[in-house]
Amino acid sequence: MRDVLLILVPLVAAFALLPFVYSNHLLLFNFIIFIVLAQGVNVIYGFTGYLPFGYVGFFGAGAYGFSLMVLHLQAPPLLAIVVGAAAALALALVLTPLFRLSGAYFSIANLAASLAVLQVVANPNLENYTRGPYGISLSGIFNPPLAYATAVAILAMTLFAVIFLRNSKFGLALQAIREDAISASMAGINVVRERVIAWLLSALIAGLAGSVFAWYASVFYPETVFSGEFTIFAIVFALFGGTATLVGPILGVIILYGIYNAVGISTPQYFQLIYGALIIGLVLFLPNGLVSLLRRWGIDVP
Amino acid sequence: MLTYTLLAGLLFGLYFTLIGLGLNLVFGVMRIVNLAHGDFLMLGAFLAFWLFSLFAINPIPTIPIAFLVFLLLGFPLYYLLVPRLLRAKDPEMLSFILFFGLSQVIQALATILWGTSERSIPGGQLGRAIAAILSFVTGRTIENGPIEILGQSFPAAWVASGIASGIGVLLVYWYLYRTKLGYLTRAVMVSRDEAVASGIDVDRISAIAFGFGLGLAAVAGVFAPFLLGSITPAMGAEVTITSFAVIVIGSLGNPLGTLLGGLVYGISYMFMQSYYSSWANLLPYLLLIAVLLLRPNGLLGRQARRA
Amino acid sequence: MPPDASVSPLLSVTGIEAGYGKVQVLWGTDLAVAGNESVVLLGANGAGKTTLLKVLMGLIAIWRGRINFADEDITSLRTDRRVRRGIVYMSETSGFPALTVDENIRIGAQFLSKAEARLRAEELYSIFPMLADRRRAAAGSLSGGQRKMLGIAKALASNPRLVIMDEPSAGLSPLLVREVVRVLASFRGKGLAFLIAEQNVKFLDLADRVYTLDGGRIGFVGTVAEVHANDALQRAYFGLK
Amino acid sequence: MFGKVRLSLFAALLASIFGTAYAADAPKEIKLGTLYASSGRFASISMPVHYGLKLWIEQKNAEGGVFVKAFNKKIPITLVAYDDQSNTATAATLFNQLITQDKVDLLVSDSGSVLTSVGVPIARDNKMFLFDQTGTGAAFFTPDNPYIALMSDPVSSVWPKPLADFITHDGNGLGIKRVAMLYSTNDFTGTQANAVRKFIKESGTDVEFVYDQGIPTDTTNYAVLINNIRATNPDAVIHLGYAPNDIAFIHSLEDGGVNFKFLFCIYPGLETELLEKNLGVKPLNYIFTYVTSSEIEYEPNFGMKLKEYKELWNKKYAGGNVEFGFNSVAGYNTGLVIEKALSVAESLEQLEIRKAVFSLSGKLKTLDGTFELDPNGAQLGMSTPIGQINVDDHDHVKFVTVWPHEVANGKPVYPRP
Amino acid sequence: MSPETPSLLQVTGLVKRFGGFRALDGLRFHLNAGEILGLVGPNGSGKTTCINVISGLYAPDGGEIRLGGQSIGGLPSHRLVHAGINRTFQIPKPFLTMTVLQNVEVSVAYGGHGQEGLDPHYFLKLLDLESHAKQPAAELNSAQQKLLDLARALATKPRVLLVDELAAGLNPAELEKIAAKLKELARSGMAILVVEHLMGFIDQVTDRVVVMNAGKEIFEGVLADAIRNPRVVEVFLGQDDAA
Repeated sequence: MRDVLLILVPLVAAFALLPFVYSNHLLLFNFIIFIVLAQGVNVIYGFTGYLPFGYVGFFGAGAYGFSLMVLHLQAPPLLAIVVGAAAALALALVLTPLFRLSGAYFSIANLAASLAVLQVVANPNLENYTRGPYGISLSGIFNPPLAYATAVAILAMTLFAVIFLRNSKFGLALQAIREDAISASMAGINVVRERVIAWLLSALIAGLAGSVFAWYASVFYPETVFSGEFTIFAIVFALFGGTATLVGPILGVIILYGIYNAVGISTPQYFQLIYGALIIGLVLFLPNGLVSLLRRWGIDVP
Repeated sequence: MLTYTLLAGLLFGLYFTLIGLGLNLVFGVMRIVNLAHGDFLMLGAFLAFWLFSLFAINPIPTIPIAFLVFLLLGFPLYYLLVPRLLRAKDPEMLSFILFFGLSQVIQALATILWGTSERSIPGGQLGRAIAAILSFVTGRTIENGPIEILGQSFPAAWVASGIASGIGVLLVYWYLYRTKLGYLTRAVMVSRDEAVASGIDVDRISAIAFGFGLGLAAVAGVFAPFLLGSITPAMGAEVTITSFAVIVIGSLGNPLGTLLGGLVYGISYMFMQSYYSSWANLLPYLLLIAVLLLRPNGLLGRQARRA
Repeated sequence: MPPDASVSPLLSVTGIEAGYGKVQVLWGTDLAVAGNESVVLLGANGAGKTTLLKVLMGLIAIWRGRINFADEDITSLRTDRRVRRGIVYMSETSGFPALTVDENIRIGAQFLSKAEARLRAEELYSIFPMLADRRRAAAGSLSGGQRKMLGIAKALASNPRLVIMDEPSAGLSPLLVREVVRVLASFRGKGLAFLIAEQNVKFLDLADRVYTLDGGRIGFVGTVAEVHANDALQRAYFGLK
Repeated sequence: MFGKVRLSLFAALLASIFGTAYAADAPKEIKLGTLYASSGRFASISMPVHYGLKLWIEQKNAEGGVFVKAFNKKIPITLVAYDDQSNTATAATLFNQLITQDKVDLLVSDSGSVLTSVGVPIARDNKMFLFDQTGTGAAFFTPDNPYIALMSDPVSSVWPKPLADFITHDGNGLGIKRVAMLYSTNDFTGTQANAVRKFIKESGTDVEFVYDQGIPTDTTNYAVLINNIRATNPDAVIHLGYAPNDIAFIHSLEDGGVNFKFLFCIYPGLETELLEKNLGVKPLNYIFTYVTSSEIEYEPNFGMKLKEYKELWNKKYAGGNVEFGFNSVAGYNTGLVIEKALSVAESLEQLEIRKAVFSLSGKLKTLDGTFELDPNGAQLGMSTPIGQINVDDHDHVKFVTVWPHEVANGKPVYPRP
Repeated sequence: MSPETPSLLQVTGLVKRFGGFRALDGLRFHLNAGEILGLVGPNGSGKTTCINVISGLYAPDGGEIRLGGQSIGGLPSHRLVHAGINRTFQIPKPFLTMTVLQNVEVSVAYGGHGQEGLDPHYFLKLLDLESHAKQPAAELNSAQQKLLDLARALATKPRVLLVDELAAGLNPAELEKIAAKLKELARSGMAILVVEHLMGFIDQVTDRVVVMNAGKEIFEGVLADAIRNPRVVEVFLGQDDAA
């Protein structure tokens, strides 16, 4: 409850109000998308230890689920978002056997899966269904203010989910599984089921983000919404802030994505260099994230 | 058409074996994922390109140069990055991110230095050297041009990379199984803790393996202008992902597995390209997932990789 | 105390504190092993034996205290340097299962020259004929007892001055334990010192002196005869008696 | 005629009345915002376009700025350019940054369809007119979006018309019946392939496709494909791909010793220097390609001639890493269109700028050809004749234009020797 | 000693293979409610494997495990926990970064099969861990971690408790205490299986022992008889020549 009042409400309120004072709404929108994605990575990596290197697959599935509903069935956007999220869920269900793999193998297989979905979606033989490589162009539903508002709502839902995870019996179980799966099962936890639920939740979050992204962007190519950079960014942001916490991924996005945009706008010529070096430094000197540093200084963060 | 597809797959697969070898070695010894592998290949390719365009050095002599330069580069890079990474809580996972950062830095520097355009080396260059070598070996005059295998003609560069890859596999095999450093390396692969306890200087062994991995990537890079058409600073990421598929299909830590993985990948890719060309790029990913789920240890694997 | 106090011991350890994370396991442990001496360290699971041995090998960071070996301070020396100076370690797993017997022994002899190493290996094969028969076999294919023998051979391959062993009896049947003790006994007093952490009483047969470790502190130091004379120890470690 | 004079008189009158007000209102600078990709997969097409645009800006500023009719004076141009790293999400925020934070007067897209695509809805949403440099995606140009026009190359769906026409007319006469087409499956070349197929089928001739395959754009390996194409015994081979695809394809033909009787590729014409550098000159001989502005000397009615521009480019970017080619002309051409539009636009209102740009349609001729827009802003002009590369004895590449006949300056060599 | 009424836990012909190695090779024993049974044998005789199979970590390759007459072999661990089986580990496996209290809370929440009113603090007090409740489990020493393991197991209200080498590392005073607690638990009706090296402890707590060698039982009865049994002495104690 404290987290809801101190973190969720102010953050959501800030993003709801910022558009009135700052006019680069898309930048704000992207901040929201990345906070949502970083929290989605947090749910699966932070709480179960599985690093989803193909996380963007769910984002893309959401974007395409949304778009195809709009294109083929002229569905209203809010309904299409539900379908987009369902598409991501369906993909996550199909991929549950990957949980039989450990460590790097899971990550690589997940990456391969997301690329496979991209190859399918972008295939010209499916042009009649997905528009293949020619990309999606949604007209008639373009409504940035409403899409932005929806994104804020998704942000609120995501944060609420993470707060729930951290403070519920279920979250405790996930944490236990991550620490020691065998002990967790001896505590009576159905390890496989709980992991899959976390996985589905994490996919759902990405699917929602992808849907609303498709709505806001309205013109995009398959490689736009399946770009591996979404995955990398979300992971790096979550890690930088500190996983398995509520505040970590938020701090990560605000600081790192903030720097990203500042560097990109001020010194674009060294953009990639600075960013790459920053990531290296982060892993070497702050592997447990900013939150661990704050805790070392005696600041308790949720 | 069938024979040609099969042979082309074989040669192409051998090339991907060469690409995968170094990545496999690094993962096997350090249990870290070098996401910048493809970027080192890119650097090797640019080395060959510059040696050729500035000093007219043929790509064939560039091979040992590239190997040595990157072997040596491997040491400082190892000591700078890896020991610290290995002390972290989950090095395998963190390595993904660390080496992604390295990949970004390499790509950025390469772009700043060399621009973004495609670069290549005219195909005849490699053919000329090979023709000269073959003429010398056989004592007959061999014309520069495509090389005939079983009545099918292939670019000389393909055959050359196939040979280089074969040598690479043998070299890694010889290193691992016939030299003292090799069995110390394998000891580290089996158990890093036990290796430390046995008095093995694990960092030195790992640094050598790391350098070896980069060296092999660079050698594969020398052939890249011929086998991948052209090179750019941004080419690395895709190469890395495909070579992952190759080594996982084979099995991690085993050079023969990489050979098998490369061949399976190369041949099936070529068949896809022949018969379902627009789906060809889906193949490595499906193959990888299928192998992981059906035979989680790779086609030649023994070690457990299940959760 | 070493038997002859006038000679400085081969290994002397003073005031060691160490542990994992925030958990302290060793609380100021002192210990000494003279050249040519066999010392058995008795202690229950969790008493800190493995921690102590790992600290001696440099496998775990030391928090406080000092380790001297052959009149040299080796407290902050890397493990491979310690091995070069003549301290070897036989872990509970003893060797690399995926490597052959021969390769395992050569890893033991890695600091010898090629010729010396070969000579030493042949010497060891004559002592362990069952290993000689299987030198090309993977260590993982050996039986538990053979594995243990391989571990010993690997440890001895570098002509060490001090062999540190962590529970050589682990996983062995009593008959095999007896065999291991017999083999180790044959090396006793031949210019080689042993420090063996054990729970198995059989190993007392090897000991010149006995230390007991309890809760990270040295409890008792004395000869085997003194152990047998001590009722409390008898109760704690040999239950049945 | 008379009307025009009267109008200008009226304008002069207005100017004399509001002259002072005009001068006070004239901005010190015109802000031009654009994006480029210094790294990533689109860098190699983005950088030459961007350099071309920059060259135009520097040139104009050296002259004291561009003439802006709305203020009746020369005003310098400030460039606000961000690096999107070939990342579409980044490009999207940067487009927004340009519009909402930097409040640029003119919005110019990054090159290529993918990076342009994210800018299309943003520009439209913010009612900013988007100067689309080379994003040829047909989906961008819709009746409900007045805020876009394509500058420097034809929209993908009409681009290959001359190619199809040549094959069905002259080519057919030379004996071309069996056509093999291999294309990369992305918006740019996929759409062209669809168009070629459509035009040829609609031609009613006996030209048939014996091979028609799409392959992933990141394909680098063509040996097996070439072998398969050869097995169909085609009279003509059309390869539609990006520059790396062309390089790999021609590389593969050369290395494998394969010669097709007729080969069409896009980039030997678009990026001739780049392909020469990569492949050498000889492999390009007798290849059919688009002959673009970087090779044809159009008679411009505005701006420099090609030769002058090339000299300027080579002086400016001497020893650099960006080759002169179609893309470098495209970026410069964007500048010329902007310059001309500013010289006729009544104000800097975005819809006024649009009106000015559209008013140039069919009239403006630059070193890139004739500027001609359809009502949705898709480029129909800037068309590219079909030509054949001819390497002379000094290894110089020359283009023999073969179609359409009105610009043709030679006869095709068929079959390829 | 085969009882008239069926035992709470009945193991018959249990087999577990690892590759070619038969870690359990037809093991048979039974455990009654309210009884403490000692499972002893040399290292590698299969004691821990036996616990791992009964607690569902490994699926058996043959034989049968019955709990209260129901066959439970091969069920996943969490279902066995709900059926009333729990265990401790030889090397304790607490959730290291979670607090001691949270460690027990997880068990109460998921293993308490819906019983209301279980208080995690009760179990901490029971095992003298209450003062560490707010500390992360990583800060406990290994003896305390073992007690935490036991606390977690008890928090799921098991009918059968499998205790793997609990005593090792405890000092004599702690040993006395824990022995008393185990006996008290048994008196309340719990069936307890104790694997232990310390014979003194076995002697102190068990009613009966099963001696294992090479994956099967070779003796069943009271400890005093066991040490007089020549086969047991031969394979296990091997002390015929000891002092």
